[in-house]
Amino acid sequence: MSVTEMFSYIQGFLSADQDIREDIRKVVQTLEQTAREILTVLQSVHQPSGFKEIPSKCAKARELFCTVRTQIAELKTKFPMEQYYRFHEHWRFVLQRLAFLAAFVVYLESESLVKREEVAQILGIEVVREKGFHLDVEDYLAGVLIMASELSRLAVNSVTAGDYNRPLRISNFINELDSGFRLLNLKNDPLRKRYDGLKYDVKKIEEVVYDLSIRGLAKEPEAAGEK
Amino acid sequence: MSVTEMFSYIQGFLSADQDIREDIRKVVQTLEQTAREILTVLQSVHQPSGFKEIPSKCAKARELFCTVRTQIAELKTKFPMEQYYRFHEHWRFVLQRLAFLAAFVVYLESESLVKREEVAQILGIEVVREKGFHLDVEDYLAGVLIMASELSRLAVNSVTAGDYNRPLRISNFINELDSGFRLLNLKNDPLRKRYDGLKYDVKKIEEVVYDLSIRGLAKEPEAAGEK
Amino acid sequence: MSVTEMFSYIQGFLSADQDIREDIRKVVQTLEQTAREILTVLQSVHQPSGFKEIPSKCAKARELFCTVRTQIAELKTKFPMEQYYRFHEHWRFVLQRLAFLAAFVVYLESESLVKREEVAQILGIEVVREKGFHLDVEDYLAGVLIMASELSRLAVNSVTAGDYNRPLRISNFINELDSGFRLLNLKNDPLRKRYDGLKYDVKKIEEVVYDLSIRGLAKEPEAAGEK
Amino acid sequence: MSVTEMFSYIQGFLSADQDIREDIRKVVQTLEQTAREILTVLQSVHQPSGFKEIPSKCAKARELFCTVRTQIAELKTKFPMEQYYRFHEHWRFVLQRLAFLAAFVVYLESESLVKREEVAQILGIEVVREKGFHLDVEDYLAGVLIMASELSRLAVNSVTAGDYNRPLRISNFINELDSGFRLLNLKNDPLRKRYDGLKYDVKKIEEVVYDLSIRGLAKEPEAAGEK
Amino acid sequence: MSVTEMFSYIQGFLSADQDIREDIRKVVQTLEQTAREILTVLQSVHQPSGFKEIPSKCAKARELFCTVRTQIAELKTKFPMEQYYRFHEHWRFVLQRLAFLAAFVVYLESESLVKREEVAQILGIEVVREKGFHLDVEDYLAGVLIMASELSRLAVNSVTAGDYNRPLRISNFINELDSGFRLLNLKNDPLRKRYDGLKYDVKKIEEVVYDLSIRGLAKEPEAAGEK
Amino acid sequence: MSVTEMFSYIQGFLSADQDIREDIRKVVQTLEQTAREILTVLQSVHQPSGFKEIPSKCAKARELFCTVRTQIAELKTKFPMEQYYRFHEHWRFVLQRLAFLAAFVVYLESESLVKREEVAQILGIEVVREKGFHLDVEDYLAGVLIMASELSRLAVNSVTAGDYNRPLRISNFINELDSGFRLLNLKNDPLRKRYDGLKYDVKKIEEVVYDLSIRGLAKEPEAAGEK
Amino acid sequence: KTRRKKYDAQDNFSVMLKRRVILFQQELDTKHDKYERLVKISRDVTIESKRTIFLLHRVTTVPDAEDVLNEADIKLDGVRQKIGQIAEELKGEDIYQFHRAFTPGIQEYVEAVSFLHYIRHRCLISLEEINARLVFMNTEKADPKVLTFQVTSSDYLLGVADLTGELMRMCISSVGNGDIDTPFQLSQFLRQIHDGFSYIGNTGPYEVSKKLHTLRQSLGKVEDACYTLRVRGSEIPKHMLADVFSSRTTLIDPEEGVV
Amino acid sequence: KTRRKKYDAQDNFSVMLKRRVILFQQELDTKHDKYERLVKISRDVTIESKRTIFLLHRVTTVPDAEDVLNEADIKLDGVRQKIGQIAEELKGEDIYQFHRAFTPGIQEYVEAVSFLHYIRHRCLISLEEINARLVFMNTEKADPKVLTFQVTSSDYLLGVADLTGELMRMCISSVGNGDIDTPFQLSQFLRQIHDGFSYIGNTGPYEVSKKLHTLRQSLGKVEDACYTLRVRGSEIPKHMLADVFSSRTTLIDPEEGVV
Ligand SMILES: [Mn+2]
Ligand SMILES: [Mn+2]
Repeated sequence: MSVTEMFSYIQGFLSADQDIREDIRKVVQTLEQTAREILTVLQSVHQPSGFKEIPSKCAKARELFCTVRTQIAELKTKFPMEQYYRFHEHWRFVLQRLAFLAAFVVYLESESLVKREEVAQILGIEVVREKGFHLDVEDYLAGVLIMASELSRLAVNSVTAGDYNRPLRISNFINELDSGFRLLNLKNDPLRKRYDGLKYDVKKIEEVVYDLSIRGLAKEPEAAGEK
Repeated sequence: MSVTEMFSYIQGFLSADQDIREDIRKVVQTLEQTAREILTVLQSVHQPSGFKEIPSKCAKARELFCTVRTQIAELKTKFPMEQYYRFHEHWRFVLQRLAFLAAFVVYLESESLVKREEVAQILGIEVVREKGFHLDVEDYLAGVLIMASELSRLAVNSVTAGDYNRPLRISNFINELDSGFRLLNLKNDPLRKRYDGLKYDVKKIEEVVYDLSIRGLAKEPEAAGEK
Repeated sequence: MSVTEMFSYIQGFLSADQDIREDIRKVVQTLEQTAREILTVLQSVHQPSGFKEIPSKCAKARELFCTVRTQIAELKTKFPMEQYYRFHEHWRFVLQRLAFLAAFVVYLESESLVKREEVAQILGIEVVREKGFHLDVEDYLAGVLIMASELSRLAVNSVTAGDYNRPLRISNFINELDSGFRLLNLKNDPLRKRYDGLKYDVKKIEEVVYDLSIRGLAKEPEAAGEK
Repeated sequence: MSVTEMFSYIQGFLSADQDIREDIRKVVQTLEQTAREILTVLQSVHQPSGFKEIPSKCAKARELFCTVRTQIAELKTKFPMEQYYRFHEHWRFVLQRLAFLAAFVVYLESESLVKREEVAQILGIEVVREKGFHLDVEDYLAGVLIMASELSRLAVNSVTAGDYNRPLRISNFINELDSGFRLLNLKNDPLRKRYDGLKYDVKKIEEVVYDLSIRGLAKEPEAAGEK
Repeated sequence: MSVTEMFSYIQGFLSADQDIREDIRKVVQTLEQTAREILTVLQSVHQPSGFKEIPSKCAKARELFCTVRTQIAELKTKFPMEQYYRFHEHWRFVLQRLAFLAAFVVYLESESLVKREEVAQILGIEVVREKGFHLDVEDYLAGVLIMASELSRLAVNSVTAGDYNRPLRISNFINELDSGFRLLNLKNDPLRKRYDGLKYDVKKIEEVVYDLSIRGLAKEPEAAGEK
Repeated sequence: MSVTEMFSYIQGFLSADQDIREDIRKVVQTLEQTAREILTVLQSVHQPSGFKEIPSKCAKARELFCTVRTQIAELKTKFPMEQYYRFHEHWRFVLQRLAFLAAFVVYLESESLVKREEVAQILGIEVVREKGFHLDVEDYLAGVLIMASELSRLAVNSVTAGDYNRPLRISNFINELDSGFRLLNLKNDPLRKRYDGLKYDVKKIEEVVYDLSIRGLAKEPEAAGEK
Repeated sequence: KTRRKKYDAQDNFSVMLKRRVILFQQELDTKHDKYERLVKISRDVTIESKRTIFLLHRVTTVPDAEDVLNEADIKLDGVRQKIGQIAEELKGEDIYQFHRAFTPGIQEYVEAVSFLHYIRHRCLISLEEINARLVFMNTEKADPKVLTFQVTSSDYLLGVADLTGELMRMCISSVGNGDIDTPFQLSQFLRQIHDGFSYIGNTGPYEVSKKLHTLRQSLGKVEDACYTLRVRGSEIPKHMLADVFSSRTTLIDPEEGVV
Repeated sequence: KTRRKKYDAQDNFSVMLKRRVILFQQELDTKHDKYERLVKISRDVTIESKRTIFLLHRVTTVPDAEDVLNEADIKLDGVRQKIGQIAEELKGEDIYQFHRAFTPGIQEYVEAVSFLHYIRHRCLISLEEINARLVFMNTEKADPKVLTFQVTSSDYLLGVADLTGELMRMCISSVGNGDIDTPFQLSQFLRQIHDGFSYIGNTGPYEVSKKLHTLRQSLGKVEDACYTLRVRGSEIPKHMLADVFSSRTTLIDPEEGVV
């Protein structure tokens, strides 16, 4: 094989790789678009009027997750599954956003912490790497941490909207989350940095609960305690 | 599963990952040590006295590549093979150095361009990703480009050592390499940056040949042309 | 001594240094793990139910400090003591966290400011540098400042838990601390930055006390004044 | 001991520390001044006229090193010797510069690689940490690497000044140095980065030798080879 | 004049400049120390017991301002007066602090806004640049803004101390100040940022007044104006 | 129009913009490919054998410029022509390369400097901005400067190939070019940096001419002018 | 003779080249000079727009807001005249060629004009509305012609992103002035803008993403302010609240109104 | 009645405060406006100085260097007039208060004037010599007064640091023009400046340290050029070399001299 032949052959490899990346980028762009739409839907819960509409907003988001699943299904066809980590960077960001959105929907619906399995199911992907396109632990955790900061905002806006119970429930939830994270031994990586932000969310929510308590507006502390 | 249980479970995942990375790092360190030893052996070809000893130096290097193969075999045992790209960053640097060393040995032995298959064989790894621990095209090309810059140095030192033919042969070789690379459509990545360096090597070698020509020291231009 | 011999000899030095650092890193990781555990124990004081359990939680933390002492004892064996500052960066972070935890335990137990000697004793280390592995003044002060911010959180959560006296006591304590720090002439270093945070803690606690006062919930101001 | 007393006491510590640092800074400034003066003296060897004056310039530099020794002696009095690493950052930079200057003087005088012991002696300090103010291996190596780059400049300017033999001697010297460094296992630290620069110096000098060789100006290649 | 002489000459300038800066730094340090002492004196007004002692505390502070005047007199001797802005950065920070402290003393004494002329007089400096060491408008305004934030804290602590009138008086004062500042067009500079902070102080005080109003505690509004 | 509508409307703009850019990028990629092919064709003139084939190579390149014209025609359809500078960055690089290639072909054919009008014609574009897709002065000049550096390489390789007249002709040409450029006042922009490179090309060619002169190889100077 | 001729040819080349180079130089100089003039006008636009914004912040305290708004209008007329000068410079040019020269000024103008618009109409000014006011009559008497200036969507977005900072300041001031409606209005408006920007996400210009963080912080401050208003207001029935405030106002200034 | 009085007092405070604030505003505006004017003049100084530097680079190729130098002198006279405007603005001011506004222009002027000086006198212009030419006559006819402008030693150093880049360019051009003396002169001069800067080291202004790297690179390029000249010249005896060059010159342009 001459040098020219060899390089032509190699160019084949490189082109194939570039084509895959181009394809992935395009699908990821549509995913980002859908993610932004879901976000817009869910962000309306911060509006005073938005609190009553939580169920309908969640339903709307759930519908959009159908689109997400179709788009991820499309994404899966773009590269051999064993090369997940080769192209991970392309979708890592949007996957964390989607994990956040799934976690947020589940929280709004049931006030519980979404499991990694549930996120995977909502996004139509796997938990176990061997089975196919999956959700990395790190990406799941990043999504959960983004939600925590959204919840601290929600606690504030709940009060503004006149809902004085929600902050207490959020407070319990976030405390549990915090102890959960304290079990983890995180390296000095982006996740660790995000986790450092959690303590500000915890503090913020505690202050909301405080404001309600001192004014006697925290009606059902027992209920909150039971949870 | 309670939140605590969930997080304990997740910690298991994280620890496993950290342990793998620690193991990989250690083996990679031994690989770097061996790569440095091979380099030391091959560096001697730049010495005036080194030209006669090329065959013996190459043989010495070939021996050290046995150690490399053993160490890479060790490396392979440290992680599941489908996760090659997950940990790629850990060994990418040393793998490119080793590809360079393999290419350099082959060039010194036969004045021909090493094939990716040959590099893979010298390092005891695969060419095709599906078959196991393999040599990425990009890493192979990076190795070849490092060699190009070593050859421009060799051209200079050949003249110093009184060998006036070698630069002409190197010049032909590097020109062929340059046209080969011009067939490639490289993105704006590290490889592209390295490739941009190639033109300086080409120019340097052309100037050496010029210096020989103008002084009538380039004896066998026909021979050079034939190749 | 030839150049080669000289460099081989130097490599010995470098390897030794790298080994020491690796050993230190490992022990420091176990220390971080224990510190996180102590934190988890003490965090429960922020829970409404946690106030009654303060003594038992402190006892629990005290037990864990035994582990800390063992681990630090291990750490001490890893390097010659006169080179404390050579490797200081490795444990500085965790040492400040531990100083904070010790200070917090002592505060919870006795509502008094831990002395540097006490922290040293709790951690099983020295105060005076000459005597061995010791606690730098700066690290002690950093620990105290971390505690101050924990106390502002505690003031808030005390109110939520219905304990209206504690914030007043915290307020007195923190004011004393603040005047203490004002005696110090801090340079533009990390400690100074941390100290700048203290004024926010002071202000936050003052606002809690204000909230209690205006509602007539601050029952025993005299008691607070007496302290 | 009241909080106020405690903090007054601590302020004592901090002041003492600040005073020490202030004192160190002042002496270090004088050291930097002397180092710059030595540099100015030695840099004149690059001038065409400078080559004949090398001995006198070296003598001049040697004199200035007396001042250095006095200043370092002064520096030693400013802090307890066991705290060398506590204040290392203050003099690390100038110490590396001085190691470079010492290495350069010794090279100019005898064309040999200065030993760490010699540098220490020229600077009036110790090699072994335990004995007192000493020269860290890393700082010694940094100094040697700075000299390497000065030598590549010297090779160029020797030719300009009409001295065609010096570059060959420099080339041999720098090659030996390069193999020496290849024995070292450097971490990804500042020293490693500096070492990466060495290969450019090697290449530069090889090109100078090449230019001389091809023009038959490299008179005594045998002699050069013998060394 | 040779190049060398020229650089020696310039070096002379630079050394002189450094010496001046060194001298300035030292005096500024003593100023900072005194400023901290004045602050400690005045801080006590935030204590419940502190309100009665305002006059004596102000007297104490006034005394310390004598020291300030001496220190500033010392400072003036350190550099040519026309070059005020050359070294401005060195004392700008402390000068703003001192302007704040002067403004605070004057407010505590008479509940009126200190004039720039008064601050200048208290500090023993000029108002007009041409006359000598002076107080820049920006520095005066910065001092006033720092005081505003101290007053919002004072409003809060007044309530805690049971003084329900003071917050109303502070409110009127700070509202006037705010409408004064509103007339200024500030660039995007530090002063503007500080001025943004004023809005928060106004808001905070408004909230205190509101809290008092709804509880019918804001009894004697006329009194507020009379004072 | 509501805020949401407004943002949807703007989003429309942004999407349209992104689509245009995506389209442009694709056409530009094909242009880059063609440019690389033309370069490969013209590179052969540096080969010893290549000198006789210049006319045929130029013809070959001229053919490939047809493809360029078609591709640029395609490019023109991708965006509104008045917004040339909005998207300029996308094709600036390749346009300069193409201007270089056009200039190089013209030089090889007639040893004359291509006019901006000629480049425009070869590329099938305009000179005047108002008339449509045009060639900026800066891009034309950049192309000419790239050629200058190619000519210095050609001068070197001419000697290797035994053509001792060409360097003299190149020297005259490049000297003219240099004095032309000297009349320009360039800002501190990329063009100025490139123009700095011209000085090195002039220097390099001067050195070749010198080498020929001292060996009496620069035989037929008049011929140089005639061509 | 042949030699002589050769050098004539050579000279021709040289002379022609020089003639061409002088033309290039003119082209380059014209461009640079225009760029420089645009930079200077843009700095003026920035300064005057900033001053207008400062003026507008007074609206929350003065008795007659309309006065301030009219004054701001007049100031912005001046700014528009400056933008007219930019348009004049850009006549017949590809505006993107000089965009970097004037974009800071235009962004600041968008910020000022949208701030004024919000205060007056409580809604977001549209890009069209902004551009509709940037129509100028050419001053040349010989040939009166209409000139327009088009703000780009990216400058519009960047200006609006900065507007949010001013809205936040206005919100905090309002609370300080005892105005309890404006903060809630502002928080809804800011939330809409925030949601708008998050809808656009990273498809917008790069500089927007950098400003998003500040935007989020501003929104947080406004939401916190509303929260505080609500939580404090919760201690007293709504109708009493109004009483408290009206009495507060009376109390501060019964005759002349809030100064 | 009492209330009325109270609010009068309050108003007095308010009115007085406003009067004072308006004074502050004037002070601040005066300062900002001056700053802005200085920035604009400084930009002009920069542009014209850069153009002078470009003009000076022609000196290596034109037949009569003196023409170029005189033209440069005239250009720099224009620049000095601009600096005169700066001096006018700074009359009675503390120049350090506005230093940041005009330092870029002044540095560029130092670069230009020291470049001209080097070409003419082959030595480094001193700070005194520079300042000696920055003496202006006040234009007010009523009160003619002498105005001076003092370049600071740090602006001088920064200008000289940039000068080294131009010297390097000049050196490379000289080699290209077959001039074998200038490069050696330049390399010695550059080495002196380099040694001067390394003597000053980190005691100089912070920006100098940032420029030291470029300076070192320039010196390297000049030293390399001299090296090449020497090593190539080594192949032929010195006296033959002169012959070669004179014949080369003849060969290129026998009648008109180098264009
Ligand atoms: Mn703004
Ligand atoms: Mn310059």
